[in-house]
Amino acid sequence: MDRVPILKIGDLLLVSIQIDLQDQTVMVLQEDLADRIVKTGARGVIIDITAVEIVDSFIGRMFSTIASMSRLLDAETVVVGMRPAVAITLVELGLSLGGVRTALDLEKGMQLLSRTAQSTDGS
Amino acid sequence: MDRVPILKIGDLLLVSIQIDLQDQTVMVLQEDLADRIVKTGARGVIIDITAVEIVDSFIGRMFSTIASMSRLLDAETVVVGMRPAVAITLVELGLSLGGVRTALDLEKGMQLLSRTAQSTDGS
Amino acid sequence: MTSAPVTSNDDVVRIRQLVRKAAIEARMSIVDQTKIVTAASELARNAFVHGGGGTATVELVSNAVGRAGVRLVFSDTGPGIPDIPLALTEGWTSGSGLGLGLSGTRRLVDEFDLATEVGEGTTVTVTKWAR
Amino acid sequence: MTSAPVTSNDDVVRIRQLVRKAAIEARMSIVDQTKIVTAASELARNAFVHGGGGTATVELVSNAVGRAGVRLVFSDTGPGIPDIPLALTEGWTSGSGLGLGLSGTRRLVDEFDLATEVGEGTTVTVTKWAR
Ligand SMILES: Nc1ncnc2c1ncn2[C@@H]1O[C@H](COP(=O)(O)OP(=O)(O)O)[C@@H](O)[C@H]1O
Ligand SMILES: Nc1ncnc2c1ncn2[C@@H]1O[C@H](COP(=O)(O)OP(=O)(O)O)[C@@H](O)[C@H]1O
Repeated sequence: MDRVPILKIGDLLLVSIQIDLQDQTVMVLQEDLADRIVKTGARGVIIDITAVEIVDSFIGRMFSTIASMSRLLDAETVVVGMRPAVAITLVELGLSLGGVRTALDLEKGMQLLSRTAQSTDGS
Repeated sequence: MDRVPILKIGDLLLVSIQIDLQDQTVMVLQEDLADRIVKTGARGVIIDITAVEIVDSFIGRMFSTIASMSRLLDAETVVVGMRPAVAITLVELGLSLGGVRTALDLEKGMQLLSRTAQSTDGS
Repeated sequence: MTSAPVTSNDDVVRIRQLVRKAAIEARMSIVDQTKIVTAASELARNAFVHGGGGTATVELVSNAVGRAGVRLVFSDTGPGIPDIPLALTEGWTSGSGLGLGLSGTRRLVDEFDLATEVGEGTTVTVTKWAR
Repeated sequence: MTSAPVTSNDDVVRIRQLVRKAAIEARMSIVDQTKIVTAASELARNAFVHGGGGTATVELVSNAVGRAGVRLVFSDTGPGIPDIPLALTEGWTSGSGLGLGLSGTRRLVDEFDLATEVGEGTTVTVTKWAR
């Protein structure tokens, strides 16, 4: 089984999914990420799915789970780079990913998280 | 098959439906729109149905699909210009268009979207 | 009385236009025109998608007291509907629709009749009266 | 026609790749490719998780008017599905899934057929046509 690497950039964690995800990989990624948020005190998680060709209900649920879990650990999650065909397919599948924030690309995702961090810091 | 044009105005996309929509046109419009949101980084989509004389369940579902899909791509959708007779008919048909924002006309729709953009910008 | 084939998505659009014309001739209000045209759109799509294609007839009618109306008949020789109450249930679909076509149409018209035989086909007849 | 086992999570990934290849050969649009691969992923997982493993076949087909398409068959000899309408209900799961696999897949394809017998197994056949 492949493992998805988690990169630390400042106080953000970046997960860039470059492989065809199997269910076990998804489960392990969620656990790894929870560990890393706690260990690093990261304030944000960016999941980059630019390279992801399909999101089925199992993978889609991962985004919601990661978003909820990181919120509990005081970090915000944003999913970036969703392909247009993936977005349409998710909607037809019936998965709306409520509670998951999205941005068009990595840059916009980082902006979103830094704004959120500022406003919750009250600074 | 006719194709519905998509206009870019600032960071908004405007879809003005001027033809009697057939099902294929609807499917293609959804896909075109997803592509354009990603290509342009648009933050909002306005669907102008001032000229639309009937909305049946297939067309009504398009509004919901576009709204959900654009949310996944980080854009807000608003449907403007619904005729009173269309609104009444939709309700009797059993279609409530939950999750679809509406405004009376183009101007009000643009105001609605610019307010939303500001508040998510935190500015 | 006008008849038209329902064998493509294009035909669905054409039938909406025929029904609009009839509804105007029957002097229906804008709301009633919208309702009968919307009903026609649902039933035409059903005849095409579920019934594998068929024909539509659009007829101007008048009742005993001279009230004008529009009667629509959609006939196909498709698979028929095995469970009518189920098909009329709001939200139920055997395919990928919203399951609002039959239940919704019924609310949009004044008279609604569904005749179907498994393996033979389906005929839906609806009438709406001008007020 | 290609057949492949569905007896592990890895197989699910492999089947997605097989289906992608077939969808490209059928000259489907990117959106349609994405839809059929997503459907395959859901059905393969079901055959593995609920059906205890089975086989998948991926076939290029063409219809009467020469339109190309992809047909997928997922067969398992698992417990079968006692209540089909329930299993097809959006959001219903007997396990810990989201209950979107069957209902969602149905919307993603053009033809959907579910044959199942309690104690015998389940076969799901879906077809999607290139436009
Ligand atoms: N003309 C028809 N021939 C066969 N089956 C039909 C026909 N019209 C409707 N049905 C059946 O009734 C169901 C409900 O129809 P409807 O309420 O129009 O919803 P939808 O078309 O969205 O499925 C359909 O899914 C189909 O199984
Ligand atoms: N191949 C199968 N064998 C037995 N039961 C199945 C099979 N596929 C689906 N089911 C049943 O149908 C239910 C709904 O399936 P689905 O919509 O894919 O959702 P999920 O897999 O998330 O539960 C499953 O929970 C299971 O009970």
